[in-house]
Amino acid sequence: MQTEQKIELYKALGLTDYEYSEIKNRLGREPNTLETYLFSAMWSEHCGYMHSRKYLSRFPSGGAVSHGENAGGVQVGEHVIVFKAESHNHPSAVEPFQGAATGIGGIIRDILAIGARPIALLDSLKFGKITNNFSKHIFDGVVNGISHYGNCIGVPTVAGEVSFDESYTDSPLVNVMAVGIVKKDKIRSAKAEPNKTVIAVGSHTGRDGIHGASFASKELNENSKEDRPSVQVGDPFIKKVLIEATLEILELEEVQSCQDYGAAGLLSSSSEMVYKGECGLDLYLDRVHLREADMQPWEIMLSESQERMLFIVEPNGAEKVLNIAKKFDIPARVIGETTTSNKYRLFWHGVEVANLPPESLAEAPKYTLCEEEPEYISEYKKLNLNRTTSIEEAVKKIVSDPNFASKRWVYRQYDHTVGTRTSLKPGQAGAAGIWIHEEGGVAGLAIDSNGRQVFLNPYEGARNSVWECCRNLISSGFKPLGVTDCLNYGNPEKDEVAYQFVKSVDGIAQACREAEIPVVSGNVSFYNESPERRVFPTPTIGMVGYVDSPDKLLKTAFSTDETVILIGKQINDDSDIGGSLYQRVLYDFLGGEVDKTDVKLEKQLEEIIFELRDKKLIGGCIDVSEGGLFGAVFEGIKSGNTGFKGNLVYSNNAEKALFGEITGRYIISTANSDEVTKKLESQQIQYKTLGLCANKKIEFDGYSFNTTELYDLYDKSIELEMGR
Amino acid sequence: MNEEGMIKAGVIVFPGTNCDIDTKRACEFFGWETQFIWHDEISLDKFDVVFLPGGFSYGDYIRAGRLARFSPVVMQLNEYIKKKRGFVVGICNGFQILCEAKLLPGILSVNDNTKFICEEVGLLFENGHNEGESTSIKNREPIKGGDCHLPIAHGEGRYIADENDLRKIKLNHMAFLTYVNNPNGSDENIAGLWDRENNVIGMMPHPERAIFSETGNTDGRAFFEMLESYILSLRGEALALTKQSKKGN
Amino acid sequence: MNKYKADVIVTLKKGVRDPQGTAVDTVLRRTGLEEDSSVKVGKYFTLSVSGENEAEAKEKLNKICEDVLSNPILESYAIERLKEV
Amino acid sequence: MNKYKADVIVTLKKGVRDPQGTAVDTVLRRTGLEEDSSVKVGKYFTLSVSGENEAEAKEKLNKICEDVLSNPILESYAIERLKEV
Ligand SMILES: Nc1ncnc2c1ncn2[C@@H]1O[C@H](COP(=O)(O)OP(=O)(O)O)[C@@H](O)[C@H]1O
Ligand SMILES: [Mg+2]
Repeated sequence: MQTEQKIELYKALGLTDYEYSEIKNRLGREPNTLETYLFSAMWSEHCGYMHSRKYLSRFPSGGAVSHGENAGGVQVGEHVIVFKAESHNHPSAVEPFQGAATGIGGIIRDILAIGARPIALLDSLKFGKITNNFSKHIFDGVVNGISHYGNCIGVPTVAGEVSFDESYTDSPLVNVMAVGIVKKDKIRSAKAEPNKTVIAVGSHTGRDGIHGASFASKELNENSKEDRPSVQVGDPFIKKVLIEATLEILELEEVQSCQDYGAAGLLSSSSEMVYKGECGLDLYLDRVHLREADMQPWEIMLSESQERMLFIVEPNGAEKVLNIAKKFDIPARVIGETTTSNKYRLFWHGVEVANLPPESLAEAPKYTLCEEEPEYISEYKKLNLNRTTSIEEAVKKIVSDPNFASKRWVYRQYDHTVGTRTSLKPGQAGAAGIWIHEEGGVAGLAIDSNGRQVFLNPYEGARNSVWECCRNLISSGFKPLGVTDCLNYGNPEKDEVAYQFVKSVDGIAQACREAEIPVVSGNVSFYNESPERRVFPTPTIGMVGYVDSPDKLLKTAFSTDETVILIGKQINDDSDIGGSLYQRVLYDFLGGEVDKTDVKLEKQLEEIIFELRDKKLIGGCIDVSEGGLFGAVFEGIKSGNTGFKGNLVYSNNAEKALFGEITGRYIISTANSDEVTKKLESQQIQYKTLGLCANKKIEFDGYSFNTTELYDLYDKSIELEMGR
Repeated sequence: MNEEGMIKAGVIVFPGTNCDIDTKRACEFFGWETQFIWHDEISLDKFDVVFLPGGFSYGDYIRAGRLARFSPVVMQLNEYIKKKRGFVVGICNGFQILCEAKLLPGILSVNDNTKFICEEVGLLFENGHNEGESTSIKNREPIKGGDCHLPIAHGEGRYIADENDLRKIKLNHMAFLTYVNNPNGSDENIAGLWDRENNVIGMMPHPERAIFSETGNTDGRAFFEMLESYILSLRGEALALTKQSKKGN
Repeated sequence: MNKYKADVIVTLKKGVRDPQGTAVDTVLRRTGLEEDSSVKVGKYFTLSVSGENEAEAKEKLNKICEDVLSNPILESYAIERLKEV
Repeated sequence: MNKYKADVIVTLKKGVRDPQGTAVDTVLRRTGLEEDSSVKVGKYFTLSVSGENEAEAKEKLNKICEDVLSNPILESYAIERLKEV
């Protein structure tokens, strides 16, 4: 009877037979009920990274904060810019407002745990078609949730991306990235040392977000009559206070390390700390401050209640920590101590209820994934697009497509100026600029992804995503320094997804090596699929760059009378343009081969852009991405509120020439075209003079558009769908 | 300016305030000696100007500014104002608190579009005086409409007042800051109020975010410069007053 | 001292514009759920207070409503279901 | 078609964290207005719907409550004072 129940339990909690026998092997005994809960949480994909860990080690490491910490960072003078991206896809699909809000809360805690003050947020959002009512509801709720939480804690949301595609209808993606700053010598490690006091600071622990576990327990435990919601509810007000309290606590010499409560709450934060520190821990669960008195040990361990931090402190510093918490009116309790025992032990009213080696929890099994190329890859490659639309119609459809159109409706809801650091605001440049006044320069922040390209060619598509993000930074004047990623895929147990994942990891790793930038942090989200639909494999790339002076920033805006020049590759009849947005928008078509990044060219382009910038020869600058050549010129002149007269069609297929997407292209505007072209020629860099900025009209190759009409379509498209 | 002559600014910090650091940095840009005041403190006398900065005091739960007005320091503001010790400036959430505490007339409610709005807006900035008021700073030209752009960032910024209050506002030239293109549905385009009698100022836009050229906008300097000259003239008046009363003795 | 529990409803005064209500109206119309819903949005609280008797509790509640839960310029409140617990 | 009017009260389910309520509790305690108020904050709507009869109106209201006015995962709702107007 006993064993039968236990079998039921581990299965209900999502552990496989193999995993359960592995647990028994490691312990040399059967785990008790509580321990089974603990393993089920730590050995879940979310905490254990079982399907991905093996592959993530392929990323080039580096940066100023080592791997294994809560977030990574790059050094700028005496400071480190710390950053990390994270997904909150599944919670946002269920409760978009709280899901997105607590996503922000979670990523902020990671930055805070290093000891850094959070200074910026970015978001990468993917939804089903905007015309779909369900997608609209999720979109509205997610933006509202980010706005509510980010604005309240006073961290500006300065950049992001939003796309709409059918593939994300059932599984919207909500990826957020946080950036913080800390003096290098103030960085705190997440490693615990023995014989220290463990203090829990922050909100009361409640029954929020006890994921699979609570679900399983419903079937098992007849006593649980109430249907308890597993959605976490955030409190940005308490978070803001917790940020200030944490930064003050971390100023104390006696504080040795700090960890945030992420997925699997107290369990993962405490066990990882002692695992990394190679020591032991005794936790007294009855001392944890609870929101509901009747909570059980497993609930206390697995609760994902928001706004909590864990501190490891010299015993004589505990009082100081408690006093700071008191000043801020935040509950805090001493809940245990670290030991030299290498045992992770839990006590409940004086009784030992769990006793495990920390590494047994922390080192979840690593799985090897199938890497065989799925059939769809070669099939899609062969597909050809044979239809065309009138250019007039195509242009209007592209500028009003919500993927291309202005995202003002979104970023107007985000406080993007709080903190008085925002040097480049949303809509002004390819990347956001955050003034690092401590060092005198500006950090560039960008986040980018391209699910369509990665779907068609996981390796090259992912590699392109990294380079695209680099171009976002470079076109704004920043030198790329480091990468964070958020890898969103379907079910990795399916071969097709496994292939997409492994190949795109390789693509990212390769691109980072080529660009000589480390991957300092990241996050993986699997199972983004429903029986009907699976998301495009979507690795989101977050990047941080730097420039030493605000005078060296570049903006998108082109000005009247400036010459518009394309620098880099040109589309011809043979160019691979698979995954281009226009094909999807105009024809619902996805197929063909994606273009491959030419590393040598990219580096040349970076150099020349910076050289032209330093010589003050650039008016506006933009990299060519979604929307192609036309899209880039349009954004440049729209941003500068001017017009354009010239030529854009340089191949037989006008649509392809105008909207096709390939790598390695920038467009600049300049008041000194002679000097610029001389420079480009002397360095043998491909370029093409496209035309001139002129008022009121957009005229190219015999086509003519009224700017007022197009600008209006571009500005109002999302607003019209969503309401003011 | 010598140490003593330095303007002393206090920046009140409530739980949930998030523009405290920005406001302090702005004050320091003008060379003011600036200190944070934790909301539990009650001594304000040493400050020439007390800021209630932006943010979400007490999460702005129930209504923006409603819960913060019970903080000891807000209770103390009445005293500070009565004594005419100096200026009280509420920015964004600070403006909301001042209205909730009835230190300024009217109230701020949810934006017309029900959404948070963050953007730069054009403003009319009137450095006017009551007729007949002795104007010690005549040399300061008011910045004319549209010239002044400041960031706004609020969800509850729609200014509402009843007819009586609106009449009073007009009569006393209180609406020193008005929107060129009303973003939130405020009555009479009101973006900021100035109770000249009591030296209380409240405004939704954020001048403290528009000080440094590194962030692309320095229009907020005009507000701080104006404040500085008023503080100095208030000091002059106070000085004259003490001299007079000494003479009287 | 006894403990009393009550519900408080806070609504916008007549004549005050209700953008949140209008926003819900728009959603209901857009989704085809209702053409003409005239939604008004208010707040709902449950809370408990201590007091010697019901009158005292009521007085305390009135103060809490006026000072904290509503703003008299904009909103009116009603105390309902006051009872000892 | 007749027109019906109703009030809707939306409250958080048991066990769901109520940050607003907690903040009000803190303020009431600090100001000495009430030591232990256990405030819960909900939403209150009045709205009207059209329908052939009360049952139809009720059904419509239920749908509106579930889809728009509340999130069934976190909140429960109650329809009150439903009547023809
Ligand atoms: N979800 C978002 N949050 C904040 N800003 C956003 C978001 N989506 C887009 N933006 C901003 O809107 C501007 C245009 O976005 P997008 O069209 O995706 O840029 P690009 O095409 O240059 O990559 C950028 O400044 C971007 O940071
Ligand atoms: Mg774009």
